[in-house]
Amino acid sequence: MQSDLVLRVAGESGEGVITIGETLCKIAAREGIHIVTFRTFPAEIKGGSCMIQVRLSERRIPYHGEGVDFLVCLNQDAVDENLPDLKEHGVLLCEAECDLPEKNPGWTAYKVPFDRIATREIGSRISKNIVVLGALSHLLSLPKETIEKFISEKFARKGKTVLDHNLDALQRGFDFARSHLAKKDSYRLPKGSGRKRLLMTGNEAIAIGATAAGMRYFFGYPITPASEIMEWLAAHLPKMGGVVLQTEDEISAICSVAGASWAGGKSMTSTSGPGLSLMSETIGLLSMAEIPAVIVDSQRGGPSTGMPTKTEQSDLLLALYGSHGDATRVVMAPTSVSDSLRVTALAFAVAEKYQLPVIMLVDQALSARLETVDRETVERLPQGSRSCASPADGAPFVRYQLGGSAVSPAALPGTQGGEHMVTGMEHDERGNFACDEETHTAMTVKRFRKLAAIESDPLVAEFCTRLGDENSEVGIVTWGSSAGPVEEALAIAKGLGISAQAIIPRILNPLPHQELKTFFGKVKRVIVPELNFVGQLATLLRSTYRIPTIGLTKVKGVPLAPSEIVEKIVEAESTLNARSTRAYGRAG
Amino acid sequence: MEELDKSCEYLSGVCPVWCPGCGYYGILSALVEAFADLKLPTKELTLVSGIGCSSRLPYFVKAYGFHSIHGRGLPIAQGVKTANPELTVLAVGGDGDGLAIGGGHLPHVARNNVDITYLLFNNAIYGMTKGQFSPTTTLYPVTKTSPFGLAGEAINPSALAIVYGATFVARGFSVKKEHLKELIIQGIHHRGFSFIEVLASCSSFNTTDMNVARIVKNLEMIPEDHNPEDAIEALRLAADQEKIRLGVFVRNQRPTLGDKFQEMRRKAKGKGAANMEALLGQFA
Amino acid sequence: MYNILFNRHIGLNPHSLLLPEPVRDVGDYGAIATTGLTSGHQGCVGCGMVSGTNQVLRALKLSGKHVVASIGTGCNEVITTQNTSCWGEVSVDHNNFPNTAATLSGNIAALKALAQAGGVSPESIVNVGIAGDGGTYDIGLQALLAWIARGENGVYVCLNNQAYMNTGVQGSGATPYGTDTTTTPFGKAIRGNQRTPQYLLDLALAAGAPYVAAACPLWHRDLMIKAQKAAAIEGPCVLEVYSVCPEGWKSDTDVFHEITELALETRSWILYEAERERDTNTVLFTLNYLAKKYLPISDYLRLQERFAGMRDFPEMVRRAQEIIEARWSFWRPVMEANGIEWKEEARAI
Amino acid sequence: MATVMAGNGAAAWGFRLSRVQCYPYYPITPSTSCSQQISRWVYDGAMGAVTINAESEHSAASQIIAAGKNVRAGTATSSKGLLYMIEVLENAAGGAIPCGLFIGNRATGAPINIWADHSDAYAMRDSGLIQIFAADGQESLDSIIQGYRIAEDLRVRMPFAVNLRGFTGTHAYEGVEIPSQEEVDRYLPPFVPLYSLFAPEKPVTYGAMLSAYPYRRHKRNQMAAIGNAAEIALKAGKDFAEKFGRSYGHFEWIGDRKAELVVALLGESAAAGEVATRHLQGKEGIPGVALLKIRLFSPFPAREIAQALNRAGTKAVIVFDEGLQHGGVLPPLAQRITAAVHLHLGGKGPKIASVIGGLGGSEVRQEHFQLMFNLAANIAEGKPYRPEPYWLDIDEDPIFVEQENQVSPKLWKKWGEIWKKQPRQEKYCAPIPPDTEEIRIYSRAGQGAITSAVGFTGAGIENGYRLVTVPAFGSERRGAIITTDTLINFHKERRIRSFMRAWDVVILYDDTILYSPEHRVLDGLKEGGALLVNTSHMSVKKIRGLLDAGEGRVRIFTAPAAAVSEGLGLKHINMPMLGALHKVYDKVPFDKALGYYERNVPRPREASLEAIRRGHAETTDQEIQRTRKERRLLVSQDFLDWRPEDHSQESWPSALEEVQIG
Repeated sequence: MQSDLVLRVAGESGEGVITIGETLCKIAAREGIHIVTFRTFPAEIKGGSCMIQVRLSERRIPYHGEGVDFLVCLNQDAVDENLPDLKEHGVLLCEAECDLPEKNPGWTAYKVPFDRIATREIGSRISKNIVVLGALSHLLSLPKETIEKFISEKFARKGKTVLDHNLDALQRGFDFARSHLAKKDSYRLPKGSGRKRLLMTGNEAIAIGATAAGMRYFFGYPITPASEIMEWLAAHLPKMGGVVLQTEDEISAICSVAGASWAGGKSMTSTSGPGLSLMSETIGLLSMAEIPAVIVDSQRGGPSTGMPTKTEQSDLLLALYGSHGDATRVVMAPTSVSDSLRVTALAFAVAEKYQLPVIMLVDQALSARLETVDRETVERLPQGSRSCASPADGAPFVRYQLGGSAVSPAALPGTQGGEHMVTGMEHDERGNFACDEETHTAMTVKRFRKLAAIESDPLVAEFCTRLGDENSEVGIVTWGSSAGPVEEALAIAKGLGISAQAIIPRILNPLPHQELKTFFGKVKRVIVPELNFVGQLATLLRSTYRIPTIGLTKVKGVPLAPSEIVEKIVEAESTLNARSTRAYGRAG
Repeated sequence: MEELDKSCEYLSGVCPVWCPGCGYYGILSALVEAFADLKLPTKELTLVSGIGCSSRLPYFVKAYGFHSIHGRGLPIAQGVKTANPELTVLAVGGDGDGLAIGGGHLPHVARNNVDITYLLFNNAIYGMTKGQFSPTTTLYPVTKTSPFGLAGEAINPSALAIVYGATFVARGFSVKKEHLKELIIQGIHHRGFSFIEVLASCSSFNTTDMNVARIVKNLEMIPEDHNPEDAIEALRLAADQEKIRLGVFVRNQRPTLGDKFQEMRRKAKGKGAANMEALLGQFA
Repeated sequence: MYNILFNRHIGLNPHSLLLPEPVRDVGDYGAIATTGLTSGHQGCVGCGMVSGTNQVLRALKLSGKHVVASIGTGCNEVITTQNTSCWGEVSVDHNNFPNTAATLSGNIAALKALAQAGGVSPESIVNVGIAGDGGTYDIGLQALLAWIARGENGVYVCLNNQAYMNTGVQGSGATPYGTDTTTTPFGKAIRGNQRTPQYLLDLALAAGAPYVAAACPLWHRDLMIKAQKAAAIEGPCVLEVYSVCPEGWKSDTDVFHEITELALETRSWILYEAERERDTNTVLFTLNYLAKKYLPISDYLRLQERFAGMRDFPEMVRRAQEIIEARWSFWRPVMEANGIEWKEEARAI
Repeated sequence: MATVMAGNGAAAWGFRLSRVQCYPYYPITPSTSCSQQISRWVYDGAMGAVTINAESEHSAASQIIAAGKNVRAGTATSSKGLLYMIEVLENAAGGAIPCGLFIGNRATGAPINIWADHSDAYAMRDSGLIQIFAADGQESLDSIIQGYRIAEDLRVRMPFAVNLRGFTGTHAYEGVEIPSQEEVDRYLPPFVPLYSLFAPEKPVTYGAMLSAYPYRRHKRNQMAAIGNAAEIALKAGKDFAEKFGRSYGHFEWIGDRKAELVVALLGESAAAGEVATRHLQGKEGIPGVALLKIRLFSPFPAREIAQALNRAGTKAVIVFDEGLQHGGVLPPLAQRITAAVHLHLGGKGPKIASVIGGLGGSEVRQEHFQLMFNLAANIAEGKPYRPEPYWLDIDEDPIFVEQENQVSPKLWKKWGEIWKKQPRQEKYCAPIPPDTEEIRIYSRAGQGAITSAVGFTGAGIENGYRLVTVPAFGSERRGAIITTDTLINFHKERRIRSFMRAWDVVILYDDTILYSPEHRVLDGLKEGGALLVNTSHMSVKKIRGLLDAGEGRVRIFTAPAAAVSEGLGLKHINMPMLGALHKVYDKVPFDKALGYYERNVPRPREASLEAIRRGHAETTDQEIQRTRKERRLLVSQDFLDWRPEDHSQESWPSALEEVQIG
C-alpha cells in the first residue's frame, strides 16, 4: 500500500470540482492524514476550466506531487487537459460520454454516466459532483457515514430538498460504482495517524495567526488573491472585540493601519502586488515615524494587473526596497500554510518590539493551498510587545531617545504627560522637525540599528531551516512557497544518489547573515530557484555577499516542479569537478 | 490677573513658522481657546495633519501630534479614532492636502461618519510650495503653474462635504476668531464627522482670493432660522455665489463608525465563543 | 445744575438725542478707504496718540466735509510738523500752546464771516481743535471753557497721555494720583503726584457743551462713532481720547492693547458719552463699555513703570482704588437697571 | 571741589542755596530740568521750599509775585513761557517785589524753534526786571545768589532775572563749585518781608490804583530803584569775590588793555570769542584786540562801558546781538552801546557796527569772531560800513564779498560800494590751531549717551582737568540721531569752553549710523584720531571699507557693547561704551576714573561697573572672529559613523566557485 496518493479532480468551474476535493481533504484530515493541495482558478468571474489536486500521505509532505495517480474528469476538456499528467498505471474516472485516446499506456479507466444519473435519476444537475463522490467512496472505500455527515453539515442550510437530492446522489453514485465498476487498481487512502489535524488554506492560516498574535484592527481593500484574509477576519475578528474595515483604497487601508497602530492597536492590512505598490509611501512614513504595522502581500503574476489568479514570487525587490529613501522595514516569507501561521505571529512580534513596518510575502499558490496544520502550531507562537514609557511629568516627553538601544520607548496617545510629535519629516529626539546633518545621520543610524538588533534577536533564530545533507557541495537557497518543491527535489535527488542541501531563510531583510555565510562556506555551488524572471533573491544574495549563484527562474504562473530542480541539481553536480572557469581567488 | 486665559497651556512652545500676516495664526488661537473652553485634557488630544502650511499646526499645540504624508491626514485620523475611541481626534489639512491629493478619502471618511473633527484651511493656494494654484483658487488665475489661466473650475469644499453626507458641516473665517472658536467647540461636541472649512488669507502668495477686505465686504452669517437638518437648503447656502456664508450649514445625527463597530461586535458575539479554541473548531 | 438721565443700553451707540438719524458705524474693520495722518511723523514706537488722531481724522472725513484742525503745541503737533506736514488733506492751524480753543474759535469766526460774505458754505467745513492733556487741562482750560460757553459749533479733541510728554514727562492736570513724573517724582518725603486728576468732560458739561465723550483708539468703532456725533451735533462738543505713551508711562512699546484693556477692566478709564438736551436742561449719560472682569487697580499698575513706586505702598493703591470707585459709583443706576449686581468695591490689593 | 552738572542744575543750586521758599513751575524746554531738580529735592525733603505745579507760566509768574511779598520766591522758564509771564511781570517791578527768575534763553515767536537765542530776554527788557547774563553754570549759580542780594536791597526791591543761553548753556555739563549753605547764608541774609500780608496788626493793600500824579512819581522812583541796582550789583560782586573767590562786575574786559578793536556781546557765546581774541592778540599787523563780555544788561552800565572804551582808545566796536530789533534802528545791545558811547564820549567815541547771529540755535563759532575783528579793523582804518546790522552765516548776504556775482544784483546795488571797500584780511581769518581735545558721540535718542558723557566729564574733573559736555537735542523723543560733544582742556589756568569741532575721538553708539547720508562721521576727525563703533557683527576691515578710510589715517575700534549689556541684563549700552572710550582715549586714566564711577554710576551699580570694565576689556581694533553657535552634538561620533555590516567584503571564507551553467 503506497504511503501517499495524488488525486486530481478537474472540470468546468462551478461544477463542484473544488467541493469534491475539499470533502476528500476533510475526510482525510479527520483520519489524521497529511494533506497538501494545489488548485487552479479560471481568470473569469464565472465558468472556465479549473482543477484541484490533493496529495494525501502518512508523513508530512512539502509538495502537492508532480504526477497524478488518480484522475477524475467531469468533461471532455478536463480529460484532454489533464490526461498527460496521469502516471502510466494511474486510474482515470471520467464522465461516460468522454472518448479516450486509443493509446493507453496502462491506465485503468472507469466511466460513469454522472450527467445521466444526476439529471435524469435525481433531477438535480448540480448534484453531479456528489454522484462522483459516491463513486469515489466506493473505489477508494471511503467511510460513507463520514461523507454523509459531512454532506448534511455542508448542505443543511440549503434546505431539506437539496440535502435529500445530495444524499440520494451519493447513494446512487455508490450503488452504480459497486454494481458496474470492478476495482482493478490498487489505490487506497493512506493510513492516517488517527490524530485529528486542522485543515486550512494559507490565507486562513494568516488570519488565524494574526488574531492569535493579538491583532484587533484590520483595514483592507479587496484584491485577488488576498481577499479571503479580510473575509475570514470580517466574520470572526469582531467576536474577539476586533474591527475590520474595508476602506476606499489600499492607501486609505495602510494609513488607517498607521493611525490605529500609533494609537496603540495592533493592526494589519493584506493586499497583493498592485496594493503594495500603492502603499509604498506610507511604508516610508511608518519607518520614519517608527510605528509598528504588518502588511501581508499575497504575490500574484505581475507586473501590473498581470495574472491575478496565478502564482509568482516577483514582489521581493519591491518589498525590500519599496518607498523612497533609506526606509527600514522587515521582509518575511513563510514556506507553507502552517509556517504562514507562525510567521504571521512572528511578524507582529517583531513589528511591535522594534516599532517598524513588517512585510510578509506569500503567494497565490500558498494563499489558496489547503493543507493540514497541527493544532500545536497555534500554541507557543512568538511573542513581542511594544515598549511604552511613563513620561516623567513636567519634562517634555522624548520619543526618539538616541544613544541607548535602537528601540526608544513610545508613549501612546492618552498617556499622561506624553504629548509629543510624530512626523514623516526628519526629527529630533522630541519629534520636532530638525533637518540638520547630525540629526538626520543619527536618526538614520538609530533606524538601521534596529535591523541589526533583529538579526541577532533569539526570537527569529528558529526561522531559518537547513535541509538535506549538511556536507553536500551543491547548495540551494530559496524562499517562500518554492521551499516545498525544493524539499521534494532533495528527496528525489537523494533517491538518485546525488547529495544536495538547502537553506531556507524566512526573514529576507535582515538576512540571517551568519547562517548564510556558514552555508556558503560549505557549498561550492548555489542554486537559487524562485518564481520570478530576474532572479530577485539571487540578485539580493549576489549584491549582499558578492557570490556566484546559479539561477533557476520560472514565470509560468504555477509553482516550481521538483523535477525542474532535480535537473538543475544534477547539472550543478556535474560541474563540481570541472575547473572553475574564473579564478575566483577567494581565500579558503 | 488670575483669569490668565488657560489657552496658552495648550501651546507647545514651538514657535510658529508661518509668514507674518498669515491667516493661520487666527485659527491656531481660536483652536487653542476652544480647547481651553472645553477644558480638554492635553493627554487625550490628538492632532493629525497632512503636508502643507496648515499641517505644521500640530507642532505648535501641546498634544499628541501626527504630521503625516500629503493628503493622508483623514484615513490616519480614522485609524487613530478606531483604535482608541476615547481620544479627541482632530484632522488638519489645507485645500491642496484635503481636496487634491487627499480628495479621495474625504467622501469615505464622511460617509463612515468617523467621530473626528476635520479643519480644512482654505487659503486657495499651495503656500508651502510657494504659490501654485489649488483646487479652490478662483480669483487669482495667474500662478506659477497656471501662467495662462486656471484649467479647471474651483471646488466649494463645504458644498462638497454636504453632498458627501458629512453630519456636521460649517464654514469659519480666520479673522472672525470668536465665531470660529464657537464652530470648533460645536464640531468637537458633535458626535460624528465634523467638517469645518476655514477661510484664511495667505499673506505671501494669494492675497486676492482670500483677501480679507473682499471677504468682509460680501460676508454674511447663515440666518438663525436655517434648519441644519435640511441639507438641500444648506447646499444652496454653501454654494451661494455672491454672498460668502459663515456658520453651521448641516448638523444631524447618525451612528458613527464606532457605533457601527460596536454593533458588529454585538452581532458577532452571537456567533460562537470569543476564544482561539472556538475559532480553530471550524478547521477541525 | 442739569438733571441726569441714564441710558439703559450699554455699548455702541450710533444714535443720538440731538441727531435726526444715527451716524455711520464703520464695523469691525473700519474698512473706509481714507487716511488720517500721512506717513513720516516722528512719533515714538508704540505711540497711542497718533492712532487716536488717525481715527478721529478718518471719522471726521466720513462726513465728507473738509477738516480744518486748530492744533496746540505739544507732542502731536511737534512730531507731525517738523519742517514738513503729515496732515494730508487736513488744513492745520498751529497757533500757540495755551490758546488751542481760542485759535479754534478764531477759525470758526473766520468761517462764519466768510459764510456771511458768501465765500464758503459752513456745511462744507468741520472745525476740530486738537491738543494734549497739558494744553487742555492746564494752560488751555480757560480758552476751552470760554469757547464752550460761547457755544460755537465745532469739535475739541483732547489727546490725553496724562503728562507733559514732549518736554520730558512732567506732571500735568491729567496725571493720575501717585504717578512718578520728573516734576512729581516718587521721592522719600512726597511720593509721586499728590493731585487727584480733574475730569475735563465734567467741566465741559458744566460749561454747557451739548455732547461730550470719552474714547480710546482700541475701541475704534466706538471712537469713530463719537467723533462723527461730535461733528454732526450743533455746538461745541468735546471728545477725550485715551493715548498710551510708552516713553512717558515707561511701558513696553508693544503692550498698547493690554494697557488699554486693563484701563477699561480696572475702570480707570471709562468709555461713556453724555448728551445735553438744550431746552429741557437734562443730560442723558450712556455707558459704552462695562468692565467684564472688574479687576483691581493693582493690575493696571503692573505694566507701567510710572506706577512702580506706588505698587509697594498699599495705602496709596487703596487711595487710587477709592478715587476710581468714587468715579464709578456714578454709573450705579445703569448697573442696577441692567440687573448687574452692584459690587461695593472691587477686590482691592 | 567742582562737581559736574548742567547749567540748569547749577541754577537749581542757586535757588536752593538762596533758600527760596516758594517755587511754582511750568515745564518748557530748555529750562525744565531746573524745575525738575528742585522738585526732586523738595519731594525728597532735601529742600524746604513749597512747589506749585502751576497750570501755566502766567499763573507761575502770578504766584511768585504774590508769594514774593512774604517769602523769597523764584521760578525758571524760557522763550514763550517768559513772554506769557510778561503780562504780569510788570506787577513785580511795579510792586517792588524782589522775586527771581532763571531764564533758559530760547527763540520766541513763529516759526516755533526750541533752540537758543536772546529774543526772549530782549522781549522782557521793558518789564522792569534787573537782567544779568551768565556765561555758564557757575555764573548762573553765583548770579542767582547775588541776584537775591541785589534785589532785596532796600534801595532796590526789584525783581531780577538771570539769563543763560539754552542748550549750549543750560545743558552744558561742566565743573561747578557749590558753596556751602553756611557761606551763602553769611553772604545772603534771610528774606525780610517789608509789608507782609499776614501781619494782622498792619493790614496792607498791594496793587492799588494810582492816578497820574502818584503814578508818575512812583514810576520815577521805580527807575531810580533799578538805577541803584547797578552800583549795588558792583558791591555785591566784590563782596562775593571776597567770600567765594570769584569776582563779578558789570562786564569783563578780555584781551589787550589798549584795544583798538573791540567786540561786545552778552552771555555764553563769549567762550568762542575768548579763544578768537587770545588767538589774534599780539599777532603781527594786528592792533590791540579785546572782547567786551557784558554781564549786567539792565540797568545798563552805560557810563562805565563808555569810559572803558575810551580808556582803551578803542577805534571800532562790533556789537554782536543774538536777537532782533523788529523795526528799531539797531538790535538792543548795539542800541544801548551806541547810546552810551554817544552820550558819554560825544563825537570822539569809537565807531560802532552791529552784527546779528546765533538765532534759533545757530552756532557761534570762533571764525565768526575773526570775521568781526576783521570788520572792526576795516572800520578802524576808516573804511565805510553799513549803518544797518550785518548777518552771520547768511550766504546770500555775507559780511565780505570778493566778486559781484556772489550776491543778488539788488543787494549789490545797495551795498556794492561798501563791499568793494571792505577787504577780507587773511591775517585775521587764519584758522586757529586746536588747543583742546574733543570727543563726539553719535547716538540715538534714548540710548543714554549723555549719561555716559557726563560720567566721563565728572571723572575728568575729579582728576583735575577742565571738561565741558554739550548734548544737542531735537524735539522728537526716541530714535533720532543726536550728538553729544565733550571738550577736555588740559590748561589749568586758561578757561576754554568753545568747541573747535576737530575731534580726537568719534564714537558711534549704533552701527547703522554709518549708513546715514547726513552724518559723515569722519568729518572733522583729526589725523590719527580714533573711530569707536558699537557693533557685534561688523569687522574693523568692513567699517574701513564702508567709510573708505585709508590705512593709518584713522584708528578704528569696535566694541560689542550690546552683547556686554545684554549679558548683564542692562537696558542701555552706555556703560560698556564708557569703558570702551577709556580704552581708546587714555588721557583720562581709567583706573583713577573707576574710583569716580564707583560712586556715581547709575543703578544697578554693580552691573553698570562690571559693564564699564567689560566694555574697556573687550574693545579691540583687531578683526573679530564671528563665533558660530556651536551645536550640541546629540550623540558620539562613532554612533554617527556606524553603518550596517557590509558582507560583500572578502573577510569571510566561501567555497563557492564561478561556473558557467548552460
